Formats: sequence, C-alpha cells, structure tokens
Amino acid sequence: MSNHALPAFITDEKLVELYKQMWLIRYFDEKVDQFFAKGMIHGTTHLCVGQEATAAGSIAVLQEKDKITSTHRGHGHCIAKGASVDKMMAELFGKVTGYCKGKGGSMHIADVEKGNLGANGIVGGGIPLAVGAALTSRMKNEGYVVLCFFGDGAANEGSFHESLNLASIWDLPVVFICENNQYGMSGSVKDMFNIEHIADRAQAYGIPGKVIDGNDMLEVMNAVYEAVEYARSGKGPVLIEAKTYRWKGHSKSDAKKYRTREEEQEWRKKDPIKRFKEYLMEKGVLTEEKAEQLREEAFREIEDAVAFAEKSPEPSLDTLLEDVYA
Amino acid sequence: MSNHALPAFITDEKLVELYKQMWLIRYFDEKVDQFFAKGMIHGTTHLCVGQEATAAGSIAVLQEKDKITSTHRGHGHCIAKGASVDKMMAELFGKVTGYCKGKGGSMHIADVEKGNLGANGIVGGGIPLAVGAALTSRMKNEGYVVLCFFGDGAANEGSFHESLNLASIWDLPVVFICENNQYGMSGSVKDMFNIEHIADRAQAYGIPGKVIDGNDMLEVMNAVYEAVEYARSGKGPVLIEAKTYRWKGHSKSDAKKYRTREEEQEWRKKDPIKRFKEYLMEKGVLTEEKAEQLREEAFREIEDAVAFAEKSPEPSLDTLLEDVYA
Amino acid sequence: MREITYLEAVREAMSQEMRKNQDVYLLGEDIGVYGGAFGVTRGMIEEFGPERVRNTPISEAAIAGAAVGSALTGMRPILELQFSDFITIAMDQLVNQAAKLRYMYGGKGKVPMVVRTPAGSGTGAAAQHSQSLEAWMAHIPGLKVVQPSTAYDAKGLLKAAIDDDNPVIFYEHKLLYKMKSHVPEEPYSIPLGKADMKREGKDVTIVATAMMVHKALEAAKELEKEGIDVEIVDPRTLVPLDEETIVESVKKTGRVVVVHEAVKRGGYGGEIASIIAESEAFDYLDAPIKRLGGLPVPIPYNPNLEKAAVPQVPDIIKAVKETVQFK
Amino acid sequence: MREITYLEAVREAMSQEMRKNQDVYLLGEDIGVYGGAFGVTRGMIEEFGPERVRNTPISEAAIAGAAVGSALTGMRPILELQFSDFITIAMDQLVNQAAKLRYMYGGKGKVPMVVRTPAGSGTGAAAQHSQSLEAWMAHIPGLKVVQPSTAYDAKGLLKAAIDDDNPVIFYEHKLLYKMKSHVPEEPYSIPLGKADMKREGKDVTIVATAMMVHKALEAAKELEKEGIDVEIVDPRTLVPLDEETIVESVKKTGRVVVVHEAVKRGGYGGEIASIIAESEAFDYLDAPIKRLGGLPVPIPYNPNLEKAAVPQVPDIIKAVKETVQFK
Ligand SMILES: Cc1ncc(C[n+]2csc(CCOP(=O)(O)OP(=O)(O)O)c2C)c(N)n1
Ligand SMILES: Cc1ncc(C[n+]2csc(CCOP(=O)(O)OP(=O)(O)O)c2C)c(N)n1
Ligand SMILES: [Mg+2]
Ligand SMILES: [Mg+2]
Repeated sequence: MSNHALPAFITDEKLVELYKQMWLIRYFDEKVDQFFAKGMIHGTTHLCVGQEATAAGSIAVLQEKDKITSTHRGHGHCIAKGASVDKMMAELFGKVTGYCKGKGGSMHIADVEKGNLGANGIVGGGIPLAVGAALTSRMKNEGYVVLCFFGDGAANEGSFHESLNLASIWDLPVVFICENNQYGMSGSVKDMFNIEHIADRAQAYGIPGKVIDGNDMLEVMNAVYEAVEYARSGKGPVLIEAKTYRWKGHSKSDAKKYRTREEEQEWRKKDPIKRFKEYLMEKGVLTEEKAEQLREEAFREIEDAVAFAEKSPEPSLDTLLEDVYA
Repeated sequence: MSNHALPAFITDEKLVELYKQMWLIRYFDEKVDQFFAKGMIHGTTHLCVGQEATAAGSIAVLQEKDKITSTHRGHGHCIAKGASVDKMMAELFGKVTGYCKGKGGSMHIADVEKGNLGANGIVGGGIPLAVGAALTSRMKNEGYVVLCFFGDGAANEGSFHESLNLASIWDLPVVFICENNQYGMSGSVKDMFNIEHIADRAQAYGIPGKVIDGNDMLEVMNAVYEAVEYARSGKGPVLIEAKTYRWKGHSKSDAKKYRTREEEQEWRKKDPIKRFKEYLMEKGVLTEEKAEQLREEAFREIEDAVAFAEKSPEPSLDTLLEDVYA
Repeated sequence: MREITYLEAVREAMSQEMRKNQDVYLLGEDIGVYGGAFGVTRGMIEEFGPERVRNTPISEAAIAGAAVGSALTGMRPILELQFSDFITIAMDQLVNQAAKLRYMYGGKGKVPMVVRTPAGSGTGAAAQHSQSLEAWMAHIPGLKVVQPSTAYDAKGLLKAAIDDDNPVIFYEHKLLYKMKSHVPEEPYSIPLGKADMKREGKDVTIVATAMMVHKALEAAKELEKEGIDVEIVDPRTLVPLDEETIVESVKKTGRVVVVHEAVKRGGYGGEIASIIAESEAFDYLDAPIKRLGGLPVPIPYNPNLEKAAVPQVPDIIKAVKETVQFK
Repeated sequence: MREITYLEAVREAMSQEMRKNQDVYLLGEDIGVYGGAFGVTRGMIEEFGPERVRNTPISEAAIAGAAVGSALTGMRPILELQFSDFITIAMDQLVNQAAKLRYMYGGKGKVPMVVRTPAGSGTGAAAQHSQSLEAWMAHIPGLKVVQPSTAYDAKGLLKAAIDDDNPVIFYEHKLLYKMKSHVPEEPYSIPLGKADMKREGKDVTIVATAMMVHKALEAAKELEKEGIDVEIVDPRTLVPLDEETIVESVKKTGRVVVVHEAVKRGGYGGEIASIIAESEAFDYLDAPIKRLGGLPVPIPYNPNLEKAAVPQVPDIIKAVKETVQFK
C-alpha cells in the first residue's frame, strides 16, 4: 500500500461535522451510562467513550454504498454510519420506534438498507458476515467495500482466523479494523497475546497489516482510506489495528480491578476529541466558539433523542411473533 | 531455538529399526488400500503412504512419557507411537480385538495409556485436545511434551488459531506439527492459502516456526527433537511445517482430478523410505541385504496382522451400550 | 417418467435454479472438480465456473458466516457442509446469526440461504461422521428444517428451500443418495410444511423421516402379509411441520408409531408424539404413542453394531405389532 | 441452617472441591479478578491463584478442547462458558470430542469435566444471550445434563458433577443466582439422576425445570386458594433422567403439565411428555399431557416482550386449570 491523501469529499466542512459527530457519539454513550446507572434502561450495554475516533474517522472515508459490520460496542459505528440517534435511543429504551422495534436493544442495532449490517452480541460473530457481504460486492460487481469492526478480544476467536484467510484467498473487498482498546472484558492484551501488535497477524494471511493510533482522527482517516481504496481496487483485504482505550468499564457493573487508575488517566490525556479539536483549530477551520456551539448542539440532539425515546410507545405484545421468518 | 544434535537414544540400531518401521507403516496402509478396494473393510480410511517420515521421524525423538494427538490420516503416527499392528488391523476389520473393540475404526484409534490420545475424524479437532494434554503436563509437573499432528487443511480451522494462541500465552509444552501434503481433500495449498509457508503463521502467536522437508527422516528428527526439547524446557510451543505428499487419493474413491500425474511422479521421486535407506547405507549401518530382510519382516508382520484380524471375533451385540459413560 | 437418483435430483434442482438466477451460488469444501465428498456437485464447476461453485478452505464457521453475510446482502447461497456432524463448528453462524438476524433487527433484512448436509449412519464412518442432529436445528426459531426421503421430494423441496427467504437446513441422508425414483425434468416446487402420505392404510400410522420412510415401507409390506394395513406419513419438513396431516392420519387409524434414526432421547420424535398427544387425535388413540429412535450411543464402527444402534425393519414391525395388539 | 445464594452455593461447591483435590481447576473467560460475568468466581483467584483459576482468551473452541484434553489426561477441569449461547462455538469439542472419546476408544480413557454455563432469559440481554439450549446437549449420548433450581441443589449437584467421570453440562439460570436457600456448610452430594419433589400434592403434577420450578411454586400457591393441590417434580438432571419419580407422581395425580423455559418446539418437554405417555402412567392419565415452553421466537429485548416469550405464572395457572378441568 502506498500513501494516499484524504479523499476530496473530506472537506473542511466535513471535518467540522466530524468534530460534532464525535461529541454526538460521546454524549450518546454518556447518556446511556446515566440511564443504566439509574436502572432506566435494562439489559446490558457497552460504551465506546474514548474510542470515538476509530468509529468516526474510519467511517468518514467510506462511500455511501460501503457497508460496515459492527460489534457489541457499536453505538459509535452506528452514529458514524448515519443512524438517527432518536431511533437508536428509542431502541435502547425498548420502544417500537427504535431501529429494531424494541426487539434488538443495544447489541443488535442494524440498518441493513443503509449498509450497517448490524452490531453483534457474539464476539467475533460479525467477522464472517463481513466477508460474506464483501463476497456479494464482488459477485454482483457492486463496488462497495465492507469495513469490519471487532475488538482485540475477538482476534483470538477462530472466526477471525478463518475469515481473514477466506477474504485473503478470495481477494475480497473488506477492511478488518481491530479496535484494540487493550482489554477484552477484563483480559489484557498483555496476557492474551504473545505478540506486540495484532496487526502482525496479517502476515499469516498474506495481507497488509498496519498499526495506527486509534485516538488520532487524521491517522485513522488516512489509514482506513488507503486500506479501503486498496480493497476496492480488487487487491484484497487489509487488517488495521487501531490502538485505543475505553474509558468506561466493560459493561454495566465493572469494578475495573484489572487495570490501574493511573493507566486510565494516561489514556484520558489522549482524548481523541480534544486532539481533533486542537488539530482543527490549528488548521484554522474551527474556533473555540464554534467548537462550543457544536458540542452543545450534539448535547441537545441527544437530549432530544431521549425525549423522543421516552415519549415513544412500547411495542404491542402482538408484535412478539412477527418477523421471525420473512 | 539453537541447533541440537540428535538425542543419544537415537543409536544406529534405532535408526535401522526406524527403517523397518517406515516399511511397516507403508505396508499397513498398502494392505488397507487393497482391502478397501475389495470391499473387505467398510467405512472410510485415509492412507499416509508417502508421508512415513513425518510420522516415524518425529515420534522417534520423543520420550516414552511424551504424548501425541493424531488425525484421520493417523495409521503412521499410531504405529510409530508403538501400537500393535495386530490390534490396529483388527480395529479396521471392526473386530473386538481391535484397539477400540471395533467401535472406533480407522479414524478413532487411540491408546490413551500409552500416550496416543487418538486419531480424530474432525479436521482440526485434535489440536485443542493437545493443548489440554500439555496443560496437564504443566499443572501436574509431568514433564511430558505433546506432539500435535494435523494437516495443511486443518491450519485453516479456527481451532488451529485458538489453540496455538492459547498454548503460546500459557507457554505450554506442545509441538504443533503440520503435515503439509499439499492438499486437503482436494483443496490445494496454493488456493487455500495466500502465504508460502504455513509455518509463517507461528509469528501470529509469537512462537518459533520452522519449515522442513517432511520426506527427509534426518531433517524431521532434528527439527522435531529441537522443538520438543525447547517445549519441554518451558519455553512454550513450536510450529513445524513438514512439506510432504500423499501418494494415494484422499480416501476411498478419489479420481485425483485436482492434481496432475506429473506432480505425483515428481513427489514419488522423493520417497522418504528410499532416501532414508540411502542415508543409512552411506552411513554404513545398513546393507542391501539387511534392508531387504527388514522390508520383508515388515511385510510379514502386516500379513500376520491381517491373519490376526481375520480370525478375531466380531464384537457381541451386548457390547453396543457399553462404554458410553465411565 | 424418467428415473434419477436422489443425488442427481439434488444436483438438478441446484443446476436449474442456478441457470435461472445469478444470485444462487454454491460454496463448500471440495465441491469443485472433486464434486463434493458424495459427488453431489460433480460437473457443476464445469458448467458454472469457480465463481459460482466456490471451493472453500476447511473453515466451517467462516464459510457458514460468509453464506449468511452474502444472503443478507442479496445473494442466495447454497452451502454444502460436508457431513452434518460438522455443523457443530458452524453453529454460532447458523443459530446465533442466520436464524436471529431478521428478528433482532426488527424485521429488516432477510437471510435466504440453504445449508445442504449429508446426515445419518450406515456407511461405517463411525461416531463423528454419522449423526442425525436435525432436532437441534428444529428447536431454533428462525430456521426451517427439511429432510427429504425420495429423489422426487429432494428435487421439489430443494427448489422450495432455495426460493425461501429464510435459512433452511436441508438434510440429505447418505444412504438415499443412490436411490432412484420418478422425477420430472422441469423444475417444480414442493411447499415446505406439507407432509406426504407415503402409503395409505387404516390400522396404524407410522410417522417416519428420511431413511426410516423406506424401512417403514419395507415393514409395511411384511405387516400386510399378516393383515396389518399401515399408513406412512413422511413429514418431509420438520419446520414448518404439517401437524394437520399427521393428526388426521392418527384420528383415522387410532394408533401411531413415530420413528426416526436420530437418538431417541431428545429427538424430534418427542415433539411429534407430544403434538399428537396434545391434539384432538388424543381422544382417538387406542394405544399409547410409540417412539422408535437411535439408542443412546455414539454410532459405532462395526457394521453389526452400527445397524443395531438405529431402528431397523424388524424393530418397526415389532413396534407396530405391539401398538396394534394393545388393548 | 445458614442461608446463602445460588451463586454462593456454586462457588462454595467449587472451592471445597478445589481445596480437597489438586486436579480440580477452573478455566474460563474473565473468571480471574473480574470474578466472571456474573461474579460466580469472585475471590477464587485470590485463594487458588492464577494457575488453578485460569483466565482464558475469548476462544470458546480452544478452551473447551483444552478442558477435554486435560480431563483425558488426568485433570478435572471446570469450564465456565460465559453465556450458554456461546456453547455454539464449543460444540465440536463438547459433542464430537468430549461426549464420544470414551466410546470411540472402546472404553479407554475418560473425560471428567464440568461445563458451567448461565442460561435463560429475563435480564434484557436479548436473542444471543438468553437462550435455553439444554435440549441439544440432552440429545447427545455421552453427556450428562444438570439444571439446578435452588442453592441447595446447586451445591450438591455441582459436587456430584465434579466427582463424575463424564462430561457434565451444568446449566445455571441467571435469574436464580441471587436466590437464597438453606445450604449446609459441609460438602454434600446430590446424585445425578434423582428428581426432587419440590411440592407434594394430589391433583396434578407439574414437571418443571430451573426457573420454572419457582414459577410453578408461585402458581401452586395461587391454585391452592382455588382448592387445586399441585405436586411439583423438579427432575434436576435431564440426563440421567429420573423417570421413576415422574411416572409415580403422574400415576398418583393422573394429570400432568410439563413446563420449561426453552422453546417448546423441540424442547426437552417433548421427551418428558413422551416418556410419560409411553410409561405405565399412560393408563392413569385423566387428561392429555400438557406442555408449556418458550414461544417460537428469538428472545426479544423489550422487557414486556421478553416476558411474554416464555411461560409465566399465569400461563402455568391456566394450563393447570385446563388440565384439572379436562373431562
Ligand atoms: C463468543 C463470545 N464470547 C464471549 C462473550 C462475552 N463478551 C462480551 S464482550 C467481551 C469482550 C470483548 O472484547 P473485545 O473483542 O476486545 O471488544 P471490547 O469489548 O473491548 O470492545 C466478552 C468476553 C461474547 N459476547 N461472545
Ligand atoms: C471439521 C471437518 N471438516 C471437514 C472434514 C472432511 N475432511 C476429512 S479429511 C479432509 C481434508 C483434510 O486436509 P488436511 O488437514 O490437509 O489433512 P490430510 O487429509 O491432507 O492429511 C476433509 C475436508 C472433516 N473430517 N472435519
Ligand atoms: Mg477490547
Ligand atoms: Mg493435507
């Protein structure tokens, strides 16, 4: 892979929009966190606070026809792929206006028509699906690329291995992006891998692998764009490992005994939103006032999403047996 | 890994014995082939003719307490690990005197007490078992190493990936030996991998990987011995890829359309038995007459095994429900 | 009418659909020049090429998942799993993904795919290559389960399965591959959820699946000699199940034996027997419902043991007689 | 006597065995300092250290296989599978290896291992984290299947499972983890294959498992007010199944409702109902056997839908009344 510049559609305006999108992602998950703590949302959820750049940055460089597969920690991917936060929040509230009519919840939000092939509650479960979607692109000559998200933990599932090999031997247009946030649930990459970089596993499949700073929007955009266009050109898949960190616990109740408060503080210093803001201000496309305004807009949109979700109706019991079969 | 000499127990006598063992393996499978063709053995079977060196050579350097896990193509491993060809042949004939009392057949011969943890009908199915056995060695401080056989095809199963990673992070005493005979059933390594050497996948787990000529007894013995002692010393697993070739079809009825007759001829020239004989004669530990005599002894032992199997009784129907639970 | 084998019928159904619809394609291990472990796809790569007859690595989880992902995005894959025992490796993709995606997504998206897989014992392939695990799949909402017993049914049901917009698990019994029957050349569809009366009779109903249909037919011939007139209902599809045909037959005969090759304990026979017992047929029962199924053992290698592990004609005859003689 | 929770009972059984027997060890995802997804192993790594409480990567196939391999060579592993839905990924190792090795090897070798895994719905975790798939495992010769419904049973059955020389799948219902009951401190064993009468009654038998035992008890209280005296049999282990206790109870009451949370279609209720119908209890039946089970849908997320997908107390009351009123 050679170095590409960012695509033309990443205009200054788009960059500024992305800044707001990052806040949208953060506030969405912060809000969900509060509601969970209060017991107002049931089930479980996995927040991506601190990982906004991997979601926003990598999806930003996709074309509209491109697709993604997401994970249990998927709210960010979903928002970045253009989902309505109203319908997302409604889904978390289990309302009929939600993406899945209240049947899926946090771990199953999808928007198949728009190219979001869905979050997945099974670690590694979405990886083969991405390969299949890429196969369709190839067989139907649709020219789209599939961006396949998964975590560091998922890279130890058999599905990771089989899928990367399959995509490689068939030269499929899929970009595997491993969000290495340093932990599975509690298992540290230091204990669960005997290698420094997960991206080094690319060699095992004869495909390019690349390690990037997942908290640096620009680096994410550049690397993913390059990989996506490589894949689109028919050269086959790419594995990208984005080093990042989740600020919150794994899911609802997590005492985070497996890591230190110092480590957490270190990573908070690498806040991807703050870094992107500094970049945009340096570049002269964002002012402090504008930034503040966007942040507030994002905040308000999430508040509105909550209002929408709250006032939405519950699904009727009549819907229980619907949609099992097509 | 540094270079080791062969262990002291590989005496000249032992080498000569191994020569005979290779013939035993070959004749066993040749005989099985004939019986299958005649419809005198039922079920299916997978012959390792042409691959004798990987079985005989790698198991030769093990200590008695060491264990193996084998595959569907496992007669060679079994014989090399000291199994009685009588009981093996009886098993293929479905007789009660067989290793599994006639209940297992070709794909399930095992001798757990003696450290043969069994053939396996599931491609890749034995790999996690090997890791578990190595874990026992470690937890009980038993000092044994597990030699885990599998084919090139199995290296694309998720179980391969998960197992190598697990063995690596736990530094378990297991040597993974991939008998790359160029094909799964019909899938060529050229089509099923996008890399030249399966051994290169070792990097993905942070363990040593080594490619060897699987038709060269000496090279097999050297490499496996070195790997086994490395693993025994607590340094963790090793992946060895032995390049070899199966002379016969995959199983009973195989028109071998997926490969050329020329390719087959090329590989026949690399006959591991012939090469080992030449080495031994050069080394002066084997004469033509002695070689001929050993070959004939092997032939006769297999004939005897057939006689044993033929005259052995069928299992009584009363045994059907036995041995499901311990 | 022309006679072809079950194997040829399966192949013909696939080929006809593939000629008609570019979205239909095959994937699986060794389905290319090798023609599949049982020869079902022989000749197809020559006609359709390697893009539509995709030889895969030995990676059951990924190939099942690739089928699901491609179905979700507009293709209609037919996955050959070499032996149905290997479904154990693909279970997450079939059960947690294929079966559930549509529901979890609130009705958005569909997964039109077929998993064809050879099941059953009788070939000496022993414990890991001889199971009948259809009950697992039938337990999972979102999946459909088909078990054809004749070449005619295989062709028509496979077309219906390919046309269906849901994941369908299509069990082919190995011992049936070479069995012939009359099969029309033109494509035809047998609706999923429609049982077939393989024999009409008035004294006792046998509900039998796959290979057991033929054993039941043999048994019926013997029983006829003794004046017992057997009716044989072949559900053909376990999900959806044609309860009506089964119930009506039992109401008519008042006696029923349910027989499948799968292990009796936890097999689908329990479901069928219970449905009968819960139905209006209960009042018509003149004898307890009898189930026959595999013994609670892994399938052994030795041919005599292997046969003894699953129901055979004499077992069916005996069960029918006990049922008929029950007072 | 002391009261502890189901969760504590499970932990205590493991800890007591581990203190006694060095061969017993735990492996699973996040069972170390995290204490497991549900906190069952909390504190155990501190007592037993990381060699015997092994935190694994997210590799269900390999960790299940490692458990099998270590059991085959002399250890007694207890594997925690974080959610029973993930058994889909470990199926080959459990079904084709653990369950069959001993038989395939002609009785040589044994596989003494326990797979503990949380099952069931009710926590809002939706379709991929809420299933009840015990029927799959009960169908497989070579496996044993346990479903404790109380803290007392959990402790005693887990000890028996650990002591057993065969692979045992031990289903823990998530909603029971916090439920308390009297549990002796000293170790005790409840034999596998011994049902428990959770309530004696004379009018109707309910055979209920896991969470449904408690719903049945609630229903029984309500029904008592209306003069219906319910007997509740909890099989506790599906394999081996205590047929005798079930059959005796039905002979006594003449009426029976079988209830489990798993999807009714293809669930183990069909097996239990069929066994009753095939037994001498058949002649004593005054009403058809009724089965209650989950509806044929993946478990939905919304709490109301989620509850409606599996049997609840009013459903049981209704079923019992219908059974009792049947003439
Ligand atoms: C197959 C499977 N195993 C285990 C789990 C439980 N689980 C949910 S998330 C998670 C950690 C995943 O780690 P990683 O892939 O790094 O993603 P992250 O949560 O860090 O984003 C685990 C173990 C699961 N959902 N699926
Ligand atoms: C899980 C699984 N998938 C497929 C098969 C069918 N099968 C048996 S052997 C074989 C080829 C295996 O290839 P390889 O691992 O290279 O071993 P070889 O036969 O070449 O020794 C296949 C596909 C199987 N037994 N198990
Ligand atoms: Mg992670
Ligand atoms: Mg091979």
